[in-house]
Amino acid sequence: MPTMNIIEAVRSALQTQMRADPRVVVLGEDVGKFGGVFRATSGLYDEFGADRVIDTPLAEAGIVGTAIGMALYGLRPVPEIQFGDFIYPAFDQIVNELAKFRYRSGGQYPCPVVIRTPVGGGIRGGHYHSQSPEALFIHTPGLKVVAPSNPYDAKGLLLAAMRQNDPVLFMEPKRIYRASRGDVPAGDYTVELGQAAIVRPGSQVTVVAWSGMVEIAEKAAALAEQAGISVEVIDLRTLLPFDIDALIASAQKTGRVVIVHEAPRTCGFGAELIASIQERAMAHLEAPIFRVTGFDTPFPYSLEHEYLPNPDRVMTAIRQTLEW
Amino acid sequence: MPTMNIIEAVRSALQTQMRADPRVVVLGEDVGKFGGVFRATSGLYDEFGADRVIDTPLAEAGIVGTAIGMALYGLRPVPEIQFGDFIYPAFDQIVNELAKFRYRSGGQYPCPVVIRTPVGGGIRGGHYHSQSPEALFIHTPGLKVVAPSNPYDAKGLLLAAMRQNDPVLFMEPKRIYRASRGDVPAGDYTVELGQAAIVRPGSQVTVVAWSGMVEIAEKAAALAEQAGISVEVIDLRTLLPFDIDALIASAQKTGRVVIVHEAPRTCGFGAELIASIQERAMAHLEAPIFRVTGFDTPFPYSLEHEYLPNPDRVMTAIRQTLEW
Amino acid sequence: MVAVPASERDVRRVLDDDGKPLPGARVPSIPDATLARMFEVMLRTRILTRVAHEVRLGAHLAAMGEEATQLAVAPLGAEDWVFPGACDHGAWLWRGYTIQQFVDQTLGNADDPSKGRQAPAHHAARWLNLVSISSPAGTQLPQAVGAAHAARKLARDDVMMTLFGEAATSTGEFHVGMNFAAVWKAPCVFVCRNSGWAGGAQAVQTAARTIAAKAIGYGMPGVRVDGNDALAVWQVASEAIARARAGDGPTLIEALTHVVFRVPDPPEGNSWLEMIPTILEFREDPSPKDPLHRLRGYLRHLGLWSERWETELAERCFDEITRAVAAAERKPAPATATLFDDVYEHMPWHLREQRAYLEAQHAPGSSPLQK
Amino acid sequence: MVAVPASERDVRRVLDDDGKPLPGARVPSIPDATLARMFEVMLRTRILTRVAHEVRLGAHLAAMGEEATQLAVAPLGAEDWVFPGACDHGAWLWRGYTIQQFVDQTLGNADDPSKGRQAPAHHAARWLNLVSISSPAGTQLPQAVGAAHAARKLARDDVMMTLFGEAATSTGEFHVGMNFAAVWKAPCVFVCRNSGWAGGAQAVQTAARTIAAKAIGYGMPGVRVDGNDALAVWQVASEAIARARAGDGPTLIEALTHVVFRVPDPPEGNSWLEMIPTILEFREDPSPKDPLHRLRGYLRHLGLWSERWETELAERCFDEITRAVAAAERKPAPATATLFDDVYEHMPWHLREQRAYLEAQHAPGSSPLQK
Ligand SMILES: Cc1ncc(C[n+]2csc(CCOP(=O)(O)OP(=O)(O)O)c2C)c(N)n1
Ligand SMILES: Cc1ncc(C[n+]2csc(CCOP(=O)(O)OP(=O)(O)O)c2C)c(N)n1
Ligand SMILES: [Mg+2]
Ligand SMILES: [Mg+2]
Repeated sequence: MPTMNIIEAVRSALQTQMRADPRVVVLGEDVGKFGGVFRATSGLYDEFGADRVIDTPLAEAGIVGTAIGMALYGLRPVPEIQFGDFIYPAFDQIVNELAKFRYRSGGQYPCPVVIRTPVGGGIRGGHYHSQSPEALFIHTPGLKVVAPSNPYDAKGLLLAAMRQNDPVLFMEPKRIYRASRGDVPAGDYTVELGQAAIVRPGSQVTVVAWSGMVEIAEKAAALAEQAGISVEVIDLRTLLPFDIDALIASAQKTGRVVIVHEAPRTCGFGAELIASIQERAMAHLEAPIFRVTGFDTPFPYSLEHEYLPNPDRVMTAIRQTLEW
Repeated sequence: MPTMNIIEAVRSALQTQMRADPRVVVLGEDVGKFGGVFRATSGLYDEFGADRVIDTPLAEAGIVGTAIGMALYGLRPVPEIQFGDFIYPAFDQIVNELAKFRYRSGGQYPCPVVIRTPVGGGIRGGHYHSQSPEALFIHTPGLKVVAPSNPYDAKGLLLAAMRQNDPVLFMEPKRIYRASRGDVPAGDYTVELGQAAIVRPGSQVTVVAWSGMVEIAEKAAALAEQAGISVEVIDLRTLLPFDIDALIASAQKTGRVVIVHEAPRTCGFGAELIASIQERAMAHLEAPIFRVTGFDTPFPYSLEHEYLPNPDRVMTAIRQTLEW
Repeated sequence: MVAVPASERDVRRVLDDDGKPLPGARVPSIPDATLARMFEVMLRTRILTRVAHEVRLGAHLAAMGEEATQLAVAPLGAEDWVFPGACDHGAWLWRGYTIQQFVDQTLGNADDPSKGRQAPAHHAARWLNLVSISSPAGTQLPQAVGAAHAARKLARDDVMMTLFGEAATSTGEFHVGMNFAAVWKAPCVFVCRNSGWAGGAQAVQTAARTIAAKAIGYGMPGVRVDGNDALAVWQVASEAIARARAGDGPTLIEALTHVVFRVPDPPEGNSWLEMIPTILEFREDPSPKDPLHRLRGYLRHLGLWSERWETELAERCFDEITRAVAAAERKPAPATATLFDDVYEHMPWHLREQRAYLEAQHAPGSSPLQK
Repeated sequence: MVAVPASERDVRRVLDDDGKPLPGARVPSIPDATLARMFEVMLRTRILTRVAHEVRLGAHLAAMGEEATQLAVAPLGAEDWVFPGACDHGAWLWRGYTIQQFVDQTLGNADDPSKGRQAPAHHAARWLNLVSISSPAGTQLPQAVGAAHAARKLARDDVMMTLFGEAATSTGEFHVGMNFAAVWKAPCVFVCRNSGWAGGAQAVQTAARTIAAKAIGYGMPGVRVDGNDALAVWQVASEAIARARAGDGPTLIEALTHVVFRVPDPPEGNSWLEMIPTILEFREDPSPKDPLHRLRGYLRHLGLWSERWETELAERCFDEITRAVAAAERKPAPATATLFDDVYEHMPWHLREQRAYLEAQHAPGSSPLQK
């Protein structure tokens, strides 16, 4: 089986699906000849031509707005937004249009658009190349939100996303775009949306993470092991709809849960997970559910490593929940 | 003391502050001669003229973007967005610009803009005249979010918002714009930001609400009283930063909490309140914290009263937390 | 290659104020039956808009007077798509959306093709290639462009048309839609109804002398047309559609319309059935710009019109509305459980859970007070 | 009243390729000292941009060649405000932002006027009326318009200027900014650097023949200028500033620039101090469009230039950069606790709590493993 990094896995998914389904088109700023700012679409222009790998002017509202029209008409567009931080000019098209088309038309107009965008910090990108805006979209009924943490899932989830009929926001962890490598089948496979993965089984504390934070959670779990603590790490993979069964099963088993995310704490997705878990598993909880998150500041530049959750902080929270 | 409804109270706050501070200007679609779609600015044009009550073309990004420039230069703009549902074209200006100006410039460029917008459903407005998007802005560091539930608070909070130096999203409960009436001082006063109000003291269950849902919470509390249950109702008033002390004090007293909001449940602000309360008051909680919220669908039309939280549903949750 | 009118006064007209062809005007050759149908749809649109206005449902008054402009869709084929604005009722009626469907949507009952999901005037008809409407101004423009580009990518020769008011030209969506269309040479026709009226007020939207001039900045032809002149609208729309279909790219049409009835807002609580008879007298626009007056004149000129024919059309329309409203009011609201349908293709767990909760709340004896 | 160039070829020039005044050109009268300072700032901008590029910090290569265009700010007064794009370093240097401040910001150390909050090239200097830069393209346009409108409301005669690349004209923000400016007749000058280059690629941004033509759609004058000709830029900017100051409203300036150095991206990990000496040889642009070459020619023509003077300027600049980098590298990063400052004027409880948490995490002996 070939080894790929996340960029290669994404590209392989796009290529696989473009070969399988002539309705799939890719569009965005510089996705064509240039191959995309992170090279995720490199090679696609040569293989599929300008008709299916479409450069656009600089306008995210135009990218998503036209993708909606393409989907209504029968294509399967996969727009790229260069950075998650630049998705806001398209916010109205995503939240008021894309997410609501099926519902508002009584099911007449499904709108299968898969928006790909890199998210997360740690690349010295400052405010505008580092944000993790998942919570905004998880709060938007009608969207699905997917956030892989590794190459295998990136390819399998992207293929699954492109084959179902609802709009998806597909967030890619840019800090580990190249650093995360693993075995990825060259051919076709999917990873079902809505299913979490237990990336490390354990018995005493559950740590829930996604995207770039799964790696941090795993490192913390390894630290914990050295300290004799057995930690279960759940990679949520799909954030909306999220895998409530996996969460509840683990919470009931361990009774102690820590959530890790990069986005600011207040009203982040961690809050929803806490709310959902305590509603259903309160009787099993031995301690409050703690969060290790980005702080409630704009994403900083010089102090980004002070800002970002790290294994030490997760370990502190693990201890806190055990000592509570 | 005169009696006012919420529209009149908002207008009175604007007029009071425009008289007190020549830097205050109002801008938006039809806020001038026409007096605003809900008449909140009616009369201001006649009193303060076109220089301070400024009609704009139809473009929310322009309204907020120019308001930012006005604030940087030294004015105190109070833009109106006709409906909260139409705020998304300005999302980038709010989230990436307004909220970050002070921080990104190292404190050099404060940006005191108070954005007023009506929110909430129940007026047969369908998807685009009913939304409650507070969670999106509470998740945005750098903003403050205020959501009054009655005329007295509307005027006092708006005056306070216009006198501090951070950007504020001021959300007005449109369903009860006219229905909610009360005594409001004609003159000057403020209601401090960040302070909740206990609108009904009680001992057995805490119900937390804001904006149009405070009325529902109070009705539920009245129902509960008939059933012999003592409910404390907290009107949060400021959603960011929210009054954690008031919440924790009440949760510790009652041990049982219900949160009510109109916005969709998943990743709504209710989740944050649950997360924050259980982190700090877990030992006092006798039951999970339940939510009574809008559903995770786009805001509907024909079935809006099925969608909206009502006193019965709150009462069910109150019972549930007591019986848990 | 970019054509724009030389001056503000360069406005395409075919008919004079009374519907006679202007001297020297090229008159489009439209079959008699089509002309008659245009008049009928314009009349029905007028009546429907007015009645809906009087009961405060689903139409702003501003749309009255725009009936000829809405028929910019008339020269399209059935395979072509339309992305309408919020009050282009004529476009719907022209394409075969029925008065019953109109009323069912307005009342949001179980027979509404959109299942009661949206506020009045926000129709959707996939079977007619009429795209679901939203309220935020201008959002349909880039969508129409995307569909147009898709048609070309799929080697079909369908054309997309989108309609919008002049205030929508102030939005960012107008800009990105126009720009993408021109860069992609998308087969898309942009129809701006310029009434000088935006919502409840007459806000200044632009300092440009014309809306059509905006086309220049995109490298797209822009044309101005008298929006009260159904033949002129037909003509410029036909030309733009032909250009688009031939692969020559998009066109911006600025149709000058006017606001017909300066009547006050009706009181709340008017009922459909009461209002219908009282509307008859308002049918006529007092201004010489009335698009119905002009087309009537032209039909008369061709010998296609009679008083009696129009009276019959109007009466049939009132009759249809009366029957539609009576039927619609007997129809139930959509079932409560349908609240959760169509958010996704397949209902995820959290919506199933919420549906179960709602059903339990509505179950008899479920009131928490009775426990 | 709307003036736009008659054709693409209608581009304002004052100097020929070698810096001699073109026959018949009106030459703006600029004091000798100002001309010398313009050359100095352009040279320093070139060097700084190039060095920063070689160490992969804070500049894209695309900005090299745009030095004369960035000096569109030169005719402004100190009270006027500038809303720059992301790589208008010349505008900063012209107004008095120092190389030390530039380097401190680039490295994000404790002396950065913005406290290390933003990525390189995202400066802010309130004391110079230079507004904080963000990355999202075009957002500064409506902001500049708002400030301009505010100046008029406050009866001050300050003018706002905003700079941006041609790709930014594709954004919705460009549209709403231009439109509000024209409707309000705001004293705002829009300077578009049209390099045909957007980020790493040459995407087609528009089908219009010129960017200046976009002004027509807003009812605003648009002018084209050779962006490599510092005198022509000065001239059109002066005219636009004068118009704005006189209350005659905004202007769109399209400055045609070009991308100077087609050198490959440098490897990661180049260090400032190593790179500085090796840059000297790249100072010159091989193309006849080089704005430095042209202004040098003009200065020589006036007897204001000598080889030695320029060498001294360049050496002084390298020297300053060297010292600034050496000093900057010795400066500490901003203190950890400052992470939480300036989110709000007064720190709310949740940020105080988070700051305390972070300080506890960083306290000696706080590692969770040691417990
Ligand atoms: C983005 C957005 N902001 C505000 C509104 C509120 N609004 C509804 S209609 C209207 C005026 C529209 O005028 P125009 O585009 O000329 O259309 P017309 O009413 O003339 O058909 C406004 C501002 C809206 N629909 N969308
Ligand atoms: C809204 C937005 N989307 C995407 C980007 C990513 N991006 C950075 S620079 C750039 C190209 C900008 O080109 P241009 O405006 O011509 O400026 P230049 O680089 O030539 O100065 C892009 C697309 C951005 N900055 N903002
Ligand atoms: Mg209009
Ligand atoms: Mg450029």
